[in-house]
Amino acid sequence: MSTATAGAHDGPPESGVNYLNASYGIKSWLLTTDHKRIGLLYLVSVTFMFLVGGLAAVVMRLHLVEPQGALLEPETYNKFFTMHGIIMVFFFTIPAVPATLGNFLIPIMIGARDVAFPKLNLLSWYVFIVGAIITLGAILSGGVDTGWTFYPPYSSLYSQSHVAAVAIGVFITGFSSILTGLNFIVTIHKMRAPGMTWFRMPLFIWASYATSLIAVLGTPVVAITIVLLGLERLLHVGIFDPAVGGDPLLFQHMFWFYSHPAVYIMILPPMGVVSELITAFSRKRVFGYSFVAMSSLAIAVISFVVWGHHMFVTGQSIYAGLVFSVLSFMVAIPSAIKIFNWTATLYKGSISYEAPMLYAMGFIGLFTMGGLTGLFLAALATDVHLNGTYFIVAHFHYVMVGGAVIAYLGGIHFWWPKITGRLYPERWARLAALLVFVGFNLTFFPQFLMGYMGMPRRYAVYPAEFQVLNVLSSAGASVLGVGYFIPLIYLIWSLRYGKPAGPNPWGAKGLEWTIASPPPTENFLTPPVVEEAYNYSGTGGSHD
Amino acid sequence: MTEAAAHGAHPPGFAHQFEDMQQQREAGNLGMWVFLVTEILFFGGMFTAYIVYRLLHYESFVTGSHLLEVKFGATNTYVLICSSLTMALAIRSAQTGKRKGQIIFWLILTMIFGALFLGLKFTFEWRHDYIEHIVPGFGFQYRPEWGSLGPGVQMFMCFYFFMTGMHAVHMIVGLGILTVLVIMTARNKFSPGYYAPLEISGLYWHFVDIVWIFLFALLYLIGGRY
Amino acid sequence: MGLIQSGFNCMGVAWATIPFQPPAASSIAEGIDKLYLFLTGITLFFTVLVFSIVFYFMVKYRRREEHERPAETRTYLALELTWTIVPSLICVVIFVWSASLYVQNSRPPAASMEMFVIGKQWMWHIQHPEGPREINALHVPVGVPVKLTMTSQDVIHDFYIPAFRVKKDALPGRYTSLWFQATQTGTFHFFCAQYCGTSHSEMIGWVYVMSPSDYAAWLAAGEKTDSMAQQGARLFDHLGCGSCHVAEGNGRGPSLAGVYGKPEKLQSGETRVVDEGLIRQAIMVPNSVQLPNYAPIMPTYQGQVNEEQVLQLVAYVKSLGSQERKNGK
Amino acid sequence: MSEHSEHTGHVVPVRTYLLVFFALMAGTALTTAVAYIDLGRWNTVVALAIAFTKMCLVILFFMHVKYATGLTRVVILCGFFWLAIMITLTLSDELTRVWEINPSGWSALLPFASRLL
Ligand code: HEA
Ligand code: HEA
Ligand code: HEC
Ligand code: CUA
Ligand SMILES: [Cu+2]
Repeated sequence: MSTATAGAHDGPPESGVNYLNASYGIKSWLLTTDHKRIGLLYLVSVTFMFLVGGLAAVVMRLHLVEPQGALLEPETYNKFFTMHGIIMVFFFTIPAVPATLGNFLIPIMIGARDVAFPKLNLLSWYVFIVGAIITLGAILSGGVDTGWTFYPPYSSLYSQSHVAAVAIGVFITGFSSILTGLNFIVTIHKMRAPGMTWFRMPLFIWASYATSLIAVLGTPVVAITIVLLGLERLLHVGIFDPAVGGDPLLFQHMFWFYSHPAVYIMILPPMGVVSELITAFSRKRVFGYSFVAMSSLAIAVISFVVWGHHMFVTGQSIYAGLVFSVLSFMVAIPSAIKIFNWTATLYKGSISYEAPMLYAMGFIGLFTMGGLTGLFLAALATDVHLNGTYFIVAHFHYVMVGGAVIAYLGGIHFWWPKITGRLYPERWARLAALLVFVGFNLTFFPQFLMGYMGMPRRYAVYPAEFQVLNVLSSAGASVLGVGYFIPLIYLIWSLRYGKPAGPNPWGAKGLEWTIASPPPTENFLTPPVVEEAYNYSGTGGSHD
Repeated sequence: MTEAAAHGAHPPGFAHQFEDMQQQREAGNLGMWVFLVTEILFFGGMFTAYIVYRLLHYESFVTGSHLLEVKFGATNTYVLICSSLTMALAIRSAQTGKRKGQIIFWLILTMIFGALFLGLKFTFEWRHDYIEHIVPGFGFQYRPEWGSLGPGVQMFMCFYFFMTGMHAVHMIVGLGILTVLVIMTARNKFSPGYYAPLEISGLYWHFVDIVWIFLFALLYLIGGRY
Repeated sequence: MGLIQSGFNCMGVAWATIPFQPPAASSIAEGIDKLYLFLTGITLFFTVLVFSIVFYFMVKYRRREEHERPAETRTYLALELTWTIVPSLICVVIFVWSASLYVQNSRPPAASMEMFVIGKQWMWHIQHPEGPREINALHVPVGVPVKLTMTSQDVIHDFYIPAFRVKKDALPGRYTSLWFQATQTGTFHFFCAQYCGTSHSEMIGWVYVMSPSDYAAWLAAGEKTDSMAQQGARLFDHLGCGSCHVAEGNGRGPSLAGVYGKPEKLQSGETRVVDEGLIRQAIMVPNSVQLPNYAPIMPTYQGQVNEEQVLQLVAYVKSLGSQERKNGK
Repeated sequence: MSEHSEHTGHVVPVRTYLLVFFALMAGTALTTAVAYIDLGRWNTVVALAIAFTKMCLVILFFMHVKYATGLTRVVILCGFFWLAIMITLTLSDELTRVWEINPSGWSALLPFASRLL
């Protein structure tokens, strides 16, 4: 196991003072402008949100064991999946990688002391927290039952639940996302260390850059859309109400103009993580570096012209349907490029199987499946049958859980030694990775079958013919839950009892591995100068 | 820490994460432009919805548009253009190292124009609309001559109030920023070497002006007035 | 041991009861299933390919000693181009295939039988032109193309018959349509597939596909009602439409005889064919389809008639059209 | 444009500011006046063209983009480009829905196109 080599070979000697122990007390955390501490603030917040969202999922899966519903009233079930969707999308997956790992790593990876606007960075976190508190408050005081997509006129005129409050929560959180994106764009443009040219940047930076573009260009639109919805709900002005000439589909256009690109906000940073994991554990520069880098940008751009594929059967014109379908296929190509390049990177590598690498392997396989089932939906004829069924639920959990969440877990494990200065217990980690993989497939694969059989999503009760598959899925969810729970325990355990990590436990390349773990407050004691990216085989500072 | 110290004494307004003043200035500038792009898309969402409905309910929108008084819209356009000029001159004074009194003079003038805009809007225009019963949600009344165009007219008025309202909110934020700038100027924060806050706020102010230029054309002048 | 045995038994039972494919009971289903199979093949192929290459490399190139340094990665443009172009071509195939199927599936044959569907929270209301109404049930004859014209009384719903592979949203304020031709008799589920509130999951029902003779018998057996057009005619009188729309065409409004299916130039300059949607619009928002030679005097009937009644009026206006055409010949 | 201007910021002569200012005032007067002349569908075109010109003046001179780096220009163009995406693709649906009921072909789009103006 290469983790054993925990020496301080490269990198400066440990001075003993780092960003964690430079100052103490709640205030030093709540008022910090250090990007690393802000990253940790986010880590705690999104983990909490994940647990809340996951708890909702567990209740839902339990409920669905019986066709007539085992636990909840339909109304309550509707609130559960809505809250699950809203929390998982807006409060977990969208901020998860960019705001935690991104915040922590971007300045270090490009050799900067901090992001361009540290105070703005802290503000983003507070904005996020305010949005989260409003949303959770609304959920606790009765919840919302519109689905995470808020389609009017149900949401604007008919729903009896706290739509407006949740909409405000999501609206506010949107600004957190915008500010973070803005900060990253400026940081990456203006704060790179000498020698860090665009094509020497780590692929994680490219991915974060592309993500930030989407956040900045898309989020304002969903913000204004939500305001229009709120206005409609409070004043009944009729913007989306067909009774007075409004068009409910216009809401869907404006919602998906953001929310489709948002799914790439969720997947691009994890893709960046996977690029880093694969290079580090196969000790090779990513195959086709520039293709992988450019495909991130391509995804970011093309993702904005495909949104209508969510509306194939909603009464959108068939001509628009054709346009959006063909564009949706285009967005699959850059993803294919990434998958193949990652696979090719392994060729003639020196591969080791630590837990982060297991997650990366899982990502490649599961994302491939999730992405390819996206093609079933981008294809007009089959989408007519599959739209609104569990096939879609399965598709997006394959990309969001099998893709984003798994890569996020991999990233957390990979950089955990850097973040905390401690190693996690490798055996437990491998076991958990395996459990997550098995549990995940058991949970969501049956949903593909269910969907093709015709089981509609968002159903609190369902015809008995779907029961077998539902029970399988629920069984899988319990395995998955255990798989998530184990890391939670041992990562917390390692904070105290983990072995000291040293600056570079993996023998990886990249600026973050040249400094102490945990890093000092200003990141670099001497300003770095970059000569080459991913220099695994060449000369210069091999780790032994 | 050590870096900035190595460069010698901190210039005023210098933040530790940057290498030098120029990097900081460029970063601030780029940040503002990126922010303005988000603003373009924020207002853009409303413009998109407006365009769609304008196409679907053309007659109603023309009818609605004719309820607005061009004289108010035009006057306010003039006022805003004046404020843009004074804002540009305020920045120029800082750039060329004029006395702080001069900078403050232009800033205050800008604020006066901004306040004039809002004053005209609230006390004349919106009051007029209220009396005419064309404020949706506040005593809106269909008029018989609209016939079944009524709902469309109401929709137009919604967009009118929503878009100009959003614009007014941006103006109010702008006035707040200008107040801060006046205080900063009074405290001698700016010099020809450092006037980034002025410059960046100027970008914001001009952007709000541009939004109004389009609102004027799209809301007041559609369908002609002949 | 016994435990394991029963475990296996359970799995066997589960396997036997896991459904993999819904019944394919319409002329559309077969095409969709073929495309679905093709896509499944592609997915399997690439998933297996990627997984097995990854496993193979992981084993073959596993790290054998700590200080191993693999050779520098090179870029092979040809390889990059291959895996850009091959998926693109596959995508083109899928797109062309699926799009042509879709366009074909979205145009009802001219000789379709018509039925009307109104979604409301939380039931499906179905009306046959001959008069019978049904709730959460739809009787259709086998082998005949059926066109459903759909709308919603409140929020967005979605009419979904898995066995037929058809689905379409029912939107408030608009007519959408969907068609199918059942190929086997039997009963099949239909669902609401667009989330619409508390009892969304109970907004389901059955399609009864019957032989044409059975269908005729079913129609005859139902309680005797007037046809939709007759009901519409009564409404037409009741609402006083006839005071303007007189058959001879010298009233304050245009004669509605023969108007259905005719292209009409509107005052706004556009030309539209008078179809269900336009008739609905004329009744609900008359000025939006203002005709050039008439005064804008037609009042709106919004709020006075419900969706069902609008459909009846539409049916009546359409029936005028067909009479006219018959007379003309 | 020059590297130098990026260091300290370009100082625009007062004369230029005044010229731009008067052009903007004139533009406003013009666009208001034109609204009272019947140009048919061209009224909207003219109003938007004038608004667009005014916007360009403000961006180029008041906002100093004439003297800014390529990056700034790209950022601005991105904003407008994305706005254009949103408008065009939304309209690609909204304007072609009638075709569905009435598959008479591309000509169905024409009246809408003329109304756009
Ligand atoms: C992380 C999130 C994520 C990601 C990455 C994706 C990726 C994709 N998605 Fe998915 N999608 C969602 C999240 C995501 N989606 C969500 C949340 C919904 C539902 C929202 C709701 O309604 O609640 C949804 C719904 C959804 C729909 C709407 C279905 C409907 O409502 O009717 C469609 C339709 O086109 C679609 C398509 C695609 C496509 C084509 C991709 C592509 O980007 C995939 C590209 C990847 C690959 C293709 C795999 C790798 C390639 C190879 C291994 C090579 C071989 C490739 C070829 C032969 C092309 N998705
Ligand atoms: C990235 C986002 C994400 C993630 C990670 C998940 C994770 C999971 N999802 Fe989610 N899901 C969505 C996004 C996501 N989902 C979205 C967007 C929808 C659509 C909503 C809508 O229709 O509007 C959806 C809908 C959805 C449905 C469909 C509901 C319906 O249509 O009726 C189902 C059903 O099985 C489901 C299941 C699950 C399960 C079992 C998990 C599991 O992976 C979760 C496992 C997690 C745990 C098991 C938590 C472990 C922790 C604990 C158990 C401790 C908890 C205790 C404390 C709080 C201390 N999800
Ligand atoms: C006060 C007179 C009046 C009454 C009452 C009236 N209409 Fe009309 N209708 C008109 C006029 C005038 C037009 C043509 C101008 C227009 O479209 O507004 C018209 C147009 C129509 C059209 C469109 C015809 C076309 O060729 O495009 C339909 C359909 C129609 N009416 C149906 C009805 C129905 C159904 C009712 C009763 C529920 C009704 N009308 C009641 C005056 C009337
Ligand atoms: Cu009706 Cu769901
Ligand atoms: Cu999508």
